[in-house]
Amino acid sequence: MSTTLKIFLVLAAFALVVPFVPGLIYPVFVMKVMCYGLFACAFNLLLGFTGLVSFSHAAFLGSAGYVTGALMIRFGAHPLGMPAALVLGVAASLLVGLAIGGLAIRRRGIYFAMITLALSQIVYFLAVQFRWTGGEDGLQGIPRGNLFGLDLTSDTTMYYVMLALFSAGFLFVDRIVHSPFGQILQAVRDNEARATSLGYDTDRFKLLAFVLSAGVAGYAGAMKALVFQLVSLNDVSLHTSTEVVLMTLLGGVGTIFGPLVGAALVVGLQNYLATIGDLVTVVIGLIFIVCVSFFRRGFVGEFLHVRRRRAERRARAAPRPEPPPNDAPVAEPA
Amino acid sequence: MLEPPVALQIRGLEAWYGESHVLHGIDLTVREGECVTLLGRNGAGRSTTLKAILGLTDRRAGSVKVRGQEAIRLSTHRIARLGLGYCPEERGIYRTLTTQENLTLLPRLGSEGMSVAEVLAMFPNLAERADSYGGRLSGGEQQMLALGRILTTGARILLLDEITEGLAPVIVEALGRAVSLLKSRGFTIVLVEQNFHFARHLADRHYVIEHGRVAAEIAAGEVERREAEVGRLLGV
Amino acid sequence: MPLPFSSIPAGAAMPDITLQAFMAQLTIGLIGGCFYALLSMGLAIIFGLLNIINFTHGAQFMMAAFLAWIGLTQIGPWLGYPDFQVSFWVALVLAPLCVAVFGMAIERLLLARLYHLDHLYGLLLTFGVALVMEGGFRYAFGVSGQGYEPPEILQGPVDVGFMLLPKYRIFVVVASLLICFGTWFLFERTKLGAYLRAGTENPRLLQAFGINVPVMITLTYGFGVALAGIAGVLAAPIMQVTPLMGGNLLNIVFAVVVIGGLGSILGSMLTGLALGLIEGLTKVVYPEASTVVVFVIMALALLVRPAGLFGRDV
Amino acid sequence: MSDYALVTEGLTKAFGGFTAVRAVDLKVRRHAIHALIGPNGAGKTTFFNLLTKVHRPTSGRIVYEGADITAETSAAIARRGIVRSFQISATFPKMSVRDNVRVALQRRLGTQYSFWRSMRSLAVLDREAMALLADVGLADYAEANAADLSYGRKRTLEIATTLALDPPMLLLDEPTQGMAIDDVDRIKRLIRRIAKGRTILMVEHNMSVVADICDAITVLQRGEILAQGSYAEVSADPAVKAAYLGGGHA
Amino acid sequence: ADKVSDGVVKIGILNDLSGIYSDFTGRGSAVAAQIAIDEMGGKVLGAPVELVAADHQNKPDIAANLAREWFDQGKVDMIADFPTSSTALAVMEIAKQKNRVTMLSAGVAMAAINEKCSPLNAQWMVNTYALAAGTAKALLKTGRKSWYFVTADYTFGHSLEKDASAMVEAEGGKVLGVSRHPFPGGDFSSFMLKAQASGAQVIALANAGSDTVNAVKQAAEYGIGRSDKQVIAPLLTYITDVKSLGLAKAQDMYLTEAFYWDYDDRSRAFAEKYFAKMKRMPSASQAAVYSAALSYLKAIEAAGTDEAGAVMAKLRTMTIDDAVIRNGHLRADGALVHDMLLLQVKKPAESKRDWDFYTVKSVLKGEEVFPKPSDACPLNAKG
Ligand SMILES: Nc1ncnc2c1ncn2[C@@H]1O[C@H](COP(=O)(O)OP(=O)(O)OP(=O)(O)O)[C@@H](O)[C@H]1O
Ligand SMILES: Nc1ncnc2c1ncn2[C@@H]1O[C@H](COP(=O)(O)OP(=O)(O)OP(=O)(O)O)[C@@H](O)[C@H]1O
Ligand SMILES: [Mg+2]
Ligand SMILES: [Mg+2]
Repeated sequence: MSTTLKIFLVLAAFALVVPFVPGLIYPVFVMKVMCYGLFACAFNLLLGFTGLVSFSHAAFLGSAGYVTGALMIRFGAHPLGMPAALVLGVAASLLVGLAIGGLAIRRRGIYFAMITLALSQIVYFLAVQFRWTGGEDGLQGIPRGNLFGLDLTSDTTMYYVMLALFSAGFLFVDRIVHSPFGQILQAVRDNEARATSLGYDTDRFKLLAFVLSAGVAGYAGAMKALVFQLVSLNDVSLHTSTEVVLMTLLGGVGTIFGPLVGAALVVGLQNYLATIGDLVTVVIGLIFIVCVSFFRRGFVGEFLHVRRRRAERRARAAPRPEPPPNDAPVAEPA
Repeated sequence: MLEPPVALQIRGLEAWYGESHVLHGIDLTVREGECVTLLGRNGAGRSTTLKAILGLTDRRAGSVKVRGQEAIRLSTHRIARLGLGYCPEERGIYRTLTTQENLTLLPRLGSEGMSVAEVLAMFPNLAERADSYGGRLSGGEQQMLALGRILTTGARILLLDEITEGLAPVIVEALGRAVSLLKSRGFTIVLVEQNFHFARHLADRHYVIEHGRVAAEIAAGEVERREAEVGRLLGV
Repeated sequence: MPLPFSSIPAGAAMPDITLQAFMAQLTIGLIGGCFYALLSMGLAIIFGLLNIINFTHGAQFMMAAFLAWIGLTQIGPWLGYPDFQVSFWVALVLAPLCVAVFGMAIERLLLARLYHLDHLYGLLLTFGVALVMEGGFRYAFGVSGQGYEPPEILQGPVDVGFMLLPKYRIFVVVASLLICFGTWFLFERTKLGAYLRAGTENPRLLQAFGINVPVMITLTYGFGVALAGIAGVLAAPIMQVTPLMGGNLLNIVFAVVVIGGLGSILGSMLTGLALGLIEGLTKVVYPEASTVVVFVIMALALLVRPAGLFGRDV
Repeated sequence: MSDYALVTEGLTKAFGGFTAVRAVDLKVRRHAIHALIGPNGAGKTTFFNLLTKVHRPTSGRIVYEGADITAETSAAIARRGIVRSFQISATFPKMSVRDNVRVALQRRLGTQYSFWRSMRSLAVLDREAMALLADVGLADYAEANAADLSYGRKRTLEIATTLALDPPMLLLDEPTQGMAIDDVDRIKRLIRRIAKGRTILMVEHNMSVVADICDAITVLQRGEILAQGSYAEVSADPAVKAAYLGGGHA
Repeated sequence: ADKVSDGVVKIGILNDLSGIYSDFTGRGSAVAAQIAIDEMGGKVLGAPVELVAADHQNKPDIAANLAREWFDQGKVDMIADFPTSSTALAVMEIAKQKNRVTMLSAGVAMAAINEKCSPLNAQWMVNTYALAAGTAKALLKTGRKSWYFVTADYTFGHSLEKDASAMVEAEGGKVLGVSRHPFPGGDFSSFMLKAQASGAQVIALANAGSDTVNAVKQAAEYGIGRSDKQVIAPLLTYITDVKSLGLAKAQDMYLTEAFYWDYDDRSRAFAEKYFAKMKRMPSASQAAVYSAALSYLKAIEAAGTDEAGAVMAKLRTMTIDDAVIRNGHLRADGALVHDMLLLQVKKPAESKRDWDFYTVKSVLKGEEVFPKPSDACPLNAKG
């Protein structure tokens, strides 16, 4: 069993008992963390494992949320309503991802980021303009419906359904990273020109990664719409796109669990900051600054780094068979 | 015979890239008007020595004296202003500047710099590509440009890193003549070379670097006699 | 009235636009374009050399406007001399200077640590700084905004034939065009520009040629920020001075810079002016889309010319 | 089928007003090592770039094994089996040496887009990857990061990666540039070994390499073919001497 | 005190503490609620009354999350304020599920009393219809029949525009044109010039906050709306906007508000209390929070329980008449119908002190300005 799976099972076991121990953690909070955690995982799939910076992830989160929400409002009562709405929501985000990715993927680096930013502004504009999205009121009172007859109105039932959905999503992301496809992605990130020369159509890999990431983000958005029973412009706003960057950064770019940790921190922080008022933006801003200046590896990244350093020191203490000559240190990944 | 004054004196120079310790105490002495080479295998630390002289490594220690002035604590641009001209490994051509701009870019460090016209006369290829972006030049053209542009600055101490790399044999010959010419004009030259055949006829002295230390110092006259040792050190 | 998507409001149809009105709208577009040009030039300069998307630009713009306002209305009372005022003209010099100094401090203390990393980090850092600045000003001065009066001699309108144009706006156009031209000349017609581009590509090496690159970077950042500062002071009499005045503008200015070609000074200047005009026209025909049109143009422009309209594609 | 693996007809590339490659008719014999030499700026790299579609030819045709590939994309050309090495080292620095090779082998499995499959499905390639590494003498470094290798070994790894594709045709751009002499020898031997059953077209300034291993040589000058033939023929050509070799070569 | 759930009556204030709506809600709203609690002696039915406040950052999911947690674990019985409609609607939905009360003291969306209406909700200050109707009716009465709208391009703006133009047309007036601007707007000179060129007698601003302020300011720059032939009428203006604009620019504008501190002795008494704590005068929504909290507590006392349904039922039977709300009664759909004020901004010379901004032109009776109960709300069908 891989380490990832072990850690995941521990986390999942912990999550399973949350509703039974009142006062431990508020289950709705955990659900929120799951939604944003998955969202951040999706973002990380792109930034951490493909090396692409996207400012359009809110557009995916939101578009799936809107579609799922709108469908639930109309067909939520149907026993298949919820799964169907979920699937169609994800389909919507895949389409938006394909559109944005297809345009942006042709450019590199900061241009790529700026194009995604611009295109997501257009999505935002559409969300304001379309009538079915409810304008600035958003979609409210989305029914949770039922799953094959299982009533989801109770928070506890919803909690377990969400936990299952989340686990599926998370393991899916982990699988993408550790798949033959993921291997090529890493190669593309490491040296795109070389990957091309080996016969890989790198743009197609990046596009597929982009669309998959969009799909997972959409999946998170659809889950979020069901849990909170609302979708709003905030979900498609640039602000949400930057928030997910913060989550990923705080947890650790390019780590499997980093985004989850980051999401828990940011969501917790939002709740906490809500009551201190006034200075929310200042505090969030300071976190950005501190993170970027002194803490770039993020919590999980930092942890892994310390562990690796310790292992290396131990290895160096022990006699080494044959150190490769000319051994250059790995440049610290940005 | 009066020895010319010391242009560059390096004692116990150590250098690091991040955590990795690359130079472990290099000692070199180069007198005015001399041409010395740094030889060695790949990764021996020859390029790093040049970089460390200019303060381009992440960290360095020891002593670097340029014409008697201690430079170990100076920042890179001040060291350069002591009259050092640097032609880096991999050429360091500014891709977004034209050939012309690359040539006129560098600030004047001394009064005896060549004019752009002189440089272009030396490398006719460049004259043809004067308005081309640096990034579009061929590998060899970039190499010529990298050398040409430091000649415009008037720097009298030249640190040249693998200037023959990727050049056609004719050009290599021409370069050999150019370096001789510079030497005869009194330039001080530190040459990092892979191409021993090129270096051996130009240099007054050779330093062989190994694992970040000077493994041997061989005067031009001794090369024949110590052929075997040189062969072993360089793997020729 | 229900709003189907893309409804063009009846009242906005073209026929009732006279030539005069059209000219008037163009003029207003040009004024908006001046601000875009000033702001985007600063951004382009900063991106050009530091390889950083300066998300703080809007906050710096706002800060200068606030400084001007504080100088005019607050500083006297604070100091205990209620009659003491820092006039608009003094503020026009002083406020950008203060903002530049503040910016240079940020650059030295924070940004300088990030140059060897991916663009993303600089972007995030400046984003954080912008949040802190906006939050700080919000905390100190509230969000409602403060009014700022232009100096006496620039008050009131002038009849320019097709419209009554406020003197102050004429001043804004003239001043910004002068500044834009001066900056363009400085950066593209002197050696400074070549230094900047070389510094962008390989700063360590440039330093090895004897150029004090850190100071050059700091000063350039300061210069870019000062341009934002000038725009801020110029904007104070036009827009309410609020902590958000810059942030709202910034997205559009980003688009301008990208369309013009990241790092291209001439490009961002011309694009800024052009987009001001286009936005102005859109406000006449389809006002709802006047913001989003910029992004649509950006997407299109990038598809046609990847490096931006004036970018150097090497 | 003709004897030639690769044939160009009137291949031309103009950059604006400047013609870097002009009407080049080149024939590369199958299973030969063919050198492309010439003064700096002659258009050698550009010619490679045309073959691999980094640039689009202004005019002319490229025929590979009888098929016109003038209009194909870079990736398509690589899939046809024409693979190039780069003038600067091209490895995947953050991946292990073995994974570097495996990435290339993976193409054969056809699972490169299988994001749902487990990484374990790649284990079948490990034996072959190790065999290739052993072949080029890198077996001891299999678990090291590519970034940690010395320059010469990086180039070796690059060649191993390239060989993993089992390409019928290799394009090598100055494979020994900047290498210490013992590394040069190793690479030289390596190239000779891999040339069995493959066609190799290489750009090289190191005459000792060209003289030792190349079967045919084409000299380019100012974008045009100046001379062709064996090393002996070419090196005796006064025009080539004047333009390229200089007096040092008898 | 087991008539009170959890042994405490807890009022939550959920609004914008840090963003663009913080000046007219924000901290001040909590302060106003505290004044109401203090006036009740800090107790109701023997149970202590507590106050919590939080920043929803104008994000409905944060608002929803906080509200859920407050209801589930924080013992909160009623939440008030909500300067954005999306947060208001989100929390209304949850309150309905959890059987708790919401009072929109800042939320003006029509949806709250139409299709989204809830028996457990009250819209305690005003809605877009009443705002539009107030100003429109008053101006139509002065013979200004031709109108031009500068509208913020989102539901709120559309709603203001729709209600006002319906009113204009009903009174035989004419809408000459509309400019819908993106939000936030930036430079309004373009729109204002178009409006001016239309020759309309009234340029109505169907937007809010900094958009309104910038529009008025830039109009002044071009000399628009400075004559009796053409006036500018912002449909939603808070006293904080006028403060920000300054009287020189804002003078003579007509506007409708639910509350003006300097209206009479009772309002002044409340305002002074508030001023003592905040060093500024209350906005209408801050004042409305006071009234909402006070009425809510009084209703608990009268109902003898804090059970949401009972409290709301009681509230519907009461006549609301306090320092802020006059002649108010709560309708089945949650609309609080009460007197509104038609105000005109003073000229700088007329203003005697800071915050002395308005002349009260008339009192608009609730029935005249509030919309008829809508069929869209199922609660209306029953009654
Ligand atoms: N930027 C760098 N970061 C980390 N290590 C480096 C860096 N540059 C060089 N090294 C390492 O330092 C050592 C010395 O390198 P240097 O470039 O000085 O070698 P060299 O003698 O010039 O050889 P070459 O012929 O390969 O240029 C090598 O082991 C190399 O891997
Ligand atoms: N993209 C381009 N735009 C304009 N000119 C170019 C471009 N690429 C190459 N050139 C020019 O074409 C000529 C041939 O360049 P190329 O790189 O093919 O030379 P080369 O034969 O590989 O030389 P070297 O041995 O120096 O590497 C050069 O003069 C170069 O300046
Ligand atoms: Mg070297
Ligand atoms: Mg070449």
